[in-house]
Amino acid sequence: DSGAPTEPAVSPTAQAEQGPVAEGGTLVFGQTSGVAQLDPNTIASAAQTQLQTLLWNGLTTWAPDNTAQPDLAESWQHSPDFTSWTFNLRSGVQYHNGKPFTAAEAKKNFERVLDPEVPAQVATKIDMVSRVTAENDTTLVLELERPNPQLPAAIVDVKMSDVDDIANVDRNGNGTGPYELRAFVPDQTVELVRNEDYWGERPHLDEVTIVRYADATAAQTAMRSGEVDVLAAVAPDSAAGLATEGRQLLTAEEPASYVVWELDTTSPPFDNPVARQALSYAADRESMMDAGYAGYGIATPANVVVNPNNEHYEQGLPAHQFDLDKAKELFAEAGVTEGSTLTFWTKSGSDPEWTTIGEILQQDLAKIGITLDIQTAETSTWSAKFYPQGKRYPGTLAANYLSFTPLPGSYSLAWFADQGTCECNWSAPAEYNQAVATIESSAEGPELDTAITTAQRILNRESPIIVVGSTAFLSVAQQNVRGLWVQAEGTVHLEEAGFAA
Amino acid sequence: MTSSTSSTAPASAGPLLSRPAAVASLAVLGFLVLLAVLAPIVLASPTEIHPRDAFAAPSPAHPFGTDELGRDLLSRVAYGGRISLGVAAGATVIAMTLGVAWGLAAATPRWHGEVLMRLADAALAVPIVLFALVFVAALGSDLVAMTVVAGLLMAPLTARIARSAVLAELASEYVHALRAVGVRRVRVLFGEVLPNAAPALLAQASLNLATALMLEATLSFVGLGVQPPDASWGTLLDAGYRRLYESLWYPLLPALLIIAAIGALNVFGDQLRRVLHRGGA
Amino acid sequence: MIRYVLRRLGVSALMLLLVSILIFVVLRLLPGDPTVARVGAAQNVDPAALAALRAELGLDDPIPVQYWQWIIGVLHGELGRSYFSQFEVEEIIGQRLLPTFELTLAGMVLAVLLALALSVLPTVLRSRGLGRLVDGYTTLGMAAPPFVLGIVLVAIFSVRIGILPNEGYVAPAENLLTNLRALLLPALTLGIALSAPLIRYLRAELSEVEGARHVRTAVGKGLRRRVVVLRHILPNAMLPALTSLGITTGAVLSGAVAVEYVFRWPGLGSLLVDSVYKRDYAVIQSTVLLLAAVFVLVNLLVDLLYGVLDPRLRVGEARR
Amino acid sequence: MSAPEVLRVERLAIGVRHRGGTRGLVHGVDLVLRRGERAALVGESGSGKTLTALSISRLNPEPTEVTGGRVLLNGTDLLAARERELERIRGARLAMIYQDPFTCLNPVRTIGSQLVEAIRAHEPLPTARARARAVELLGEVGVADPASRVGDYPHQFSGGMRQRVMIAMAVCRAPEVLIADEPTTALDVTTQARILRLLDTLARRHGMAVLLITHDLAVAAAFCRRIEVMREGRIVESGAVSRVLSAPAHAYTRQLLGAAITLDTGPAESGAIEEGDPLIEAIGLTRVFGTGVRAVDEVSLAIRRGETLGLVGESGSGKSTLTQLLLGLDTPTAGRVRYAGTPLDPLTGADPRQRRREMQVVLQDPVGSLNRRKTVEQIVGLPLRVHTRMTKPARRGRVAELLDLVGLAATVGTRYPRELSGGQCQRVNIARAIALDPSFLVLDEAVSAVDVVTRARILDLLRELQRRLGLTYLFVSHDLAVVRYLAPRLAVMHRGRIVESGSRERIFAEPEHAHTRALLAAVPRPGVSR
Ligand SMILES: Nc1ncnc2c1ncn2[C@@H]1O[C@H](COP(=O)(O)OP(=O)(O)OP(=O)(O)O)[C@@H](O)[C@H]1O
Ligand SMILES: Nc1ncnc2c1ncn2[C@@H]1O[C@H](COP(=O)(O)OP(=O)(O)OP(=O)(O)O)[C@@H](O)[C@H]1O
Ligand SMILES: [Mg+2]
Ligand SMILES: [Mg+2]
Ligand code: NI
Repeated sequence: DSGAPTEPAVSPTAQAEQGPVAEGGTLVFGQTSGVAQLDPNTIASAAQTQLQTLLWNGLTTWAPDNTAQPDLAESWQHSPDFTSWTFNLRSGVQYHNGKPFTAAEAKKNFERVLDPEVPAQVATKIDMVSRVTAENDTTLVLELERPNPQLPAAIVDVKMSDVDDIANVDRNGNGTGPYELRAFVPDQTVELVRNEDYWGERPHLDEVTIVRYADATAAQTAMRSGEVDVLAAVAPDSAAGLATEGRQLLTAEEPASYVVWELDTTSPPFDNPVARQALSYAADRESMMDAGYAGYGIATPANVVVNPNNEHYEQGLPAHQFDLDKAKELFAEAGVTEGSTLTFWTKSGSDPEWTTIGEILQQDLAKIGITLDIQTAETSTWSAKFYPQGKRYPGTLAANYLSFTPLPGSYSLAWFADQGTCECNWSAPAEYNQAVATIESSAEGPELDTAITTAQRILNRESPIIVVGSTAFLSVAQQNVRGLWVQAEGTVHLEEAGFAA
Repeated sequence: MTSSTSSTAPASAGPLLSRPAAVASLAVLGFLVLLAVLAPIVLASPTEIHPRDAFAAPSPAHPFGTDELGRDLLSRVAYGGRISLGVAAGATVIAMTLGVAWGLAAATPRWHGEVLMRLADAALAVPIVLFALVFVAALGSDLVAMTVVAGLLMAPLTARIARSAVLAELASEYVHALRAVGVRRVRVLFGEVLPNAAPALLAQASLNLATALMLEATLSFVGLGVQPPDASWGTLLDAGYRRLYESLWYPLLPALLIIAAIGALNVFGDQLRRVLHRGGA
Repeated sequence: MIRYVLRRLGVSALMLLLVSILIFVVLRLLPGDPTVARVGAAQNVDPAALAALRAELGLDDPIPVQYWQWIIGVLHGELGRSYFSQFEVEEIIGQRLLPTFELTLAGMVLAVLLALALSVLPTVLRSRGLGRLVDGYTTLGMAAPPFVLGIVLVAIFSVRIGILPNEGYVAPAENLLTNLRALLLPALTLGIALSAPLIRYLRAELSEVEGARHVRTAVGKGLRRRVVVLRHILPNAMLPALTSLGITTGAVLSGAVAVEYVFRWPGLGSLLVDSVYKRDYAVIQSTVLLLAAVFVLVNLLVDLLYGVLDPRLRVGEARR
Repeated sequence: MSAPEVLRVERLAIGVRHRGGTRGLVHGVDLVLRRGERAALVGESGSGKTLTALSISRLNPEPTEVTGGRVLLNGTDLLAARERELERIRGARLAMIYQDPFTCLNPVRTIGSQLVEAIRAHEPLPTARARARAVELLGEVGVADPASRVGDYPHQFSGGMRQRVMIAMAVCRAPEVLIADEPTTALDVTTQARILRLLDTLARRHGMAVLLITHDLAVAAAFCRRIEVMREGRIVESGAVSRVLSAPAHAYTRQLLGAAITLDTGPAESGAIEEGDPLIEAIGLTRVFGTGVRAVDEVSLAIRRGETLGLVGESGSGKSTLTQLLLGLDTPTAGRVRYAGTPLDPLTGADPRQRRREMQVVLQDPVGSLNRRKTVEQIVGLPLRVHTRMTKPARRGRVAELLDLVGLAATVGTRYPRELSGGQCQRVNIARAIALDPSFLVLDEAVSAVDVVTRARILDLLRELQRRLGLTYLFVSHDLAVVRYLAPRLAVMHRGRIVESGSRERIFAEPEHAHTRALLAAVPRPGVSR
């Protein structure tokens, strides 16, 4: 079963077609998981990220090239050592409820995110912020305990909302964004209408409706019957079929998402790096990308969470090329002998690709006498097994999907470090922690490059998790949709969307 | 009197086999069972993967095409029948045993009958999907769990049907007469009423078999399926349904077999009931 | 009669109490953690924040305390707050109640109409051919899982012909016509799925009653076949079918889940499933209690109706 | 004799589908009815009378079928007619009174609505008028307080009352031909007389032809001009009543006449009555139904061991209800029952099972009392299976013996109740009741549907049993001659009360109560000397 990897039938692009855009219209955006609540700083599911740039603004925002661009902050300066940042905010901006947005408001939002009691995901990205000061209405100063040259990117996801009224955020979606909330039915629909008082360029659409389909087939049906204009996260093997009749297939320019198997590096057998390596060699990544992702993915035999197309990708990493004999040998060395059983822990009901690649591994392991017991569980049970950090799950491969920002963003590498939250419970060697600290605190330069290389080498050698491939969410838009673009971790940016004139 | 011999005993196979519908349904069921039994002898391996041949269209080598890993769909479905039919049969046995005992116990006019019935009602009042999900999460997924869960889920309804069938019989005049004759209550229940309620119960059993197949599909949908690489009709239907637009063949075969099996079961149950009914007016 | 009704009401209340305990306990025995689901399996939340969330949601209290607080709230009409959105549970349920009510009612009515028409017609016409056709319909209807049925209908009416929307609930107050158009396919799916077992039941009963002697009397009076069937066979056959309809409400509510899913119908069924996946106990327990209450009520009504419709069972008169 | 023919049955043959073929039940019956004519059809129980009657309007039950012959109603062949045409004929021109009054009414609809329906079936009368007519009809057939009972359901009516409802239903349109299948079996003599009068008036006024199926030769003689005697599916003798009854040609007819019991028949000698405590005793029994009907009102009575008590009274007077109370099958509103000195209460009784074994009953509804899904053999064998340790072959033998005792062929054992005639069902009930040699036996209209020959045989059997085993009987019947023949002591019920009781000699010679006198006066006597 070897040969050239299949080429995907339809190649995706990161941007929707260009062209004149009409004013008005309602865009229906479909996805298969629901928006459970609206608080932009304590996100409950990936589905919610669609709203981040519609209802809200941060001080900065992503540009398609993965750089942080001005948003509510018009400009910023930093001290030479990157420990003090001054953001100059726009004036005259208001929340949807009419309350003016000022630096004092921004301070409240930052402080809320940094509050250890608030489960804000973005907190870890800005945990070096030690003091937030509003110098005047338009000047916000962030002081850091560690230097962070990437701070503007790190704060993209700190969205500005009326903290004083945060208890009602699900009712009013109060932000400063181009659209405001009209109706919200948890897990079903979020209806947005144009914010006529938007401080920026006037949005094209009258309304954006985000709807949720219970299963991918129903969603596809809706796409085919034209009920929905944009469908997010379509299954890879259905992408090509859906992207016909002029429909556009979209994905990130440089995907930074990965299909991985998380391992508990504190319990046997995977407390032994040799066992982890053995597993890495046993993974037929090419076949898995073909069968599970219809060719819309890149195998990552270097076993690092870096897209091989990224400029910081270390080309010289030894590849864990599929080699069952070697895997068998390494397994034996680590005490995983013929007749052993491992567990493949995956989700039921969604992400069927994980099971597909699990079955490939199952077949291959069977050839070297190891039984792979595939167990599926619905999402909550699935996550409870290995999440949050610190759980023990011996002998288990927890299939998962990780999204990061691309290098040189430090997040993907920092996640494995001691202060990171990788559920692999890996205690990184000092050298690795050192490298991460350097990456976090250095601007562009050879120092940064070396640290990035070092971290990748250690990951490749230690294999705290198995990285099967780099893939990205695929989205499909109807032919007449314009102005969309897809961010590296998959979010579809709708803020400038409209219909072809 | 010249009146001579008369009707045959109700349960013999003769009258059943003289009904074309019964024969046809038996033939379908027989074929499905045979397919499941003979699968290992005549068909390709259901687990051998050829990722490059994924979603192949029907061909002589794969009469119904292949799945996402290039496995032969026909043999996967044939093997799936072993699991699905086994689960359905097991679940029905559980549901009937439990349900009929429950229903009979609940048919007593005393307080514990009432309590038992309310218990069944309480169980029925909670939507089946919820219980299914809860069981899924609590028990994890495997064949035995699925059989037991499906059986348990069907038991309360069976109990209610059994009870109402029994109560309807208990209300008839002949029970009155039997009580006058001095037949013990238990005897009336088991010897007279239950056999009389048999058509209703048989119909329920065939319904249960059908429901079990359906439940199997539904449970697979929420994740309590058999574990890969094995597959039941339900998991195959689920997998195929998710890839409906990639390969129409994929869901078609399991769907057809499920429908054929449930249909044949219903028809057979119906015919059986009618034959038994010959004994009554 | 009044006493009987009161007793039945008491029993029903007790039953609901039973359901509430059952569901409460079962839920807490589930693996999985609402707080984990709340923050998503995001890769970076501090376990401390999770602990804080647990405390805030009251999940640290002992189970009996949690139960007590909930049930006291229920009695006051306060069902608590979702662990996810900031909506009160009654508000969430309120959002979903009307769609489910509309769908199940339409489905039930359709099912009953279909069942009556399809079971009575072959009997009135004494047409074996038609009977076979109807049997074929029930066989298919019972054999096809609702989600398959739904998808087939959608494929035909929405994708192929494109005359009916396959989704998109609009509140009837907002636009009744759009609402009804959107209702058509899901209601039909539910109706077909439900009608099949009803027809099966009814047809069996009809053929049983057909042979009864009182039917012979009716025929002997010279009544038209239609009249004989409608007045002397159907009413007697419908009595047992009524119970099955009552029990079916449970199935309706369950069946609605699948249909709501396929047609993106914002009802209680999908709310329930989503909440289970999220372990949003606050929403699950109250929703289940509500559904159970509906079920109990419907069956109570059926029982009472049974007593009214079947004179032999009218309370206090039966010779036992 | 020049009245035109209305109904002509020619060589009517009926069979039952059986194992691919048909087995004959009725073999070529010929009948002719002229306008206004009244003919009686008598004969052996199970000889095919009911089947013949039903087949005339093509209502014969599955799986029986007409295998030959013609049925001409005013020249139209009903057997070849379209269903639509039959609908117009049935009820309007050809009506029928069915033998089994218990199951022939729709249990879930009121008496009134069923009557109204029959009235309106062929004429669009306004409902209100039809309803008024229904009440009137009920009154005509002798239902007391018809206006308030018209809304009752069948189960709230006594056996005789249901029979009368059916009669009302049949005659409401004054059909050209009325087929009455044992229309008075469940009726006391006064009501019977009233019904016969009603039929007589209708026949005269509208020229209605009546085919009366009966076991009661006296009734046949009083009401009919012609008689047909049927046996084993064939008419064995026919002719003018006077001729046939006085000079019977066929041996079977002679047998019939010989077996008839009249008020002149000498009573059977009875067994010894034990002294001491009564076997069964009722004290102040009262039963008030939910409708307010006081069916049994302060009844006290005692029956001694070995005694036969005859219970008579007009239809609806509470006889069946009283028997139910005595047997503990219904709970009294007030009063007590004691059996062999112990209170009859399921909770306190010493050994309810043993007592059940001792107390047996033949219920008035002969068909409904049999489990429709069991064969006769299973039905009769059940008490043996429950109460004895007989082996299967032994039980088989005993069942065959019992069937033979009540005059049923052993082959009946494999049949289901619906394959039996009314009288055959009744006999199955009797066989079951005596299977265990009980000590107390309640017989509620137990021999009303069998021919006189069989009846004589059963009565002999009962007497024999009593003699041998000291059995105690409560014998409920409307047939005074039979009661007189069998029961040395009688109780007369009227409106829920026992208005009179005493020895048969006294009651028949000098009845005290006006109601008793009315009863006695109404007994029909065969108006022919033999
Ligand atoms: N549905 C049936 N199937 C088979 N045999 C039947 C059926 N109905 C009646 N028979 C048989 O046909 C014969 C004639 O029955 P029918 O009811 O006409 O008798 P009958 O003369 O009315 O007797 P009785 O006086 O006891 O009512 C009987 O031997 C009976 O057992
Ligand atoms: N279940 C019931 N509900 C209401 N009224 C009833 C019920 N059963 C009997 N009755 C009434 O009680 C009275 C006595 O009925 P019962 O059956 O005892 O009469 P019976 O003497 O046996 O008459 P028959 O000789 O006609 O059988 C009747 O008026 C009847 O309508
Ligand atoms: Mg008869
Ligand atoms: Mg009576
Ligand atoms: Ni004979």
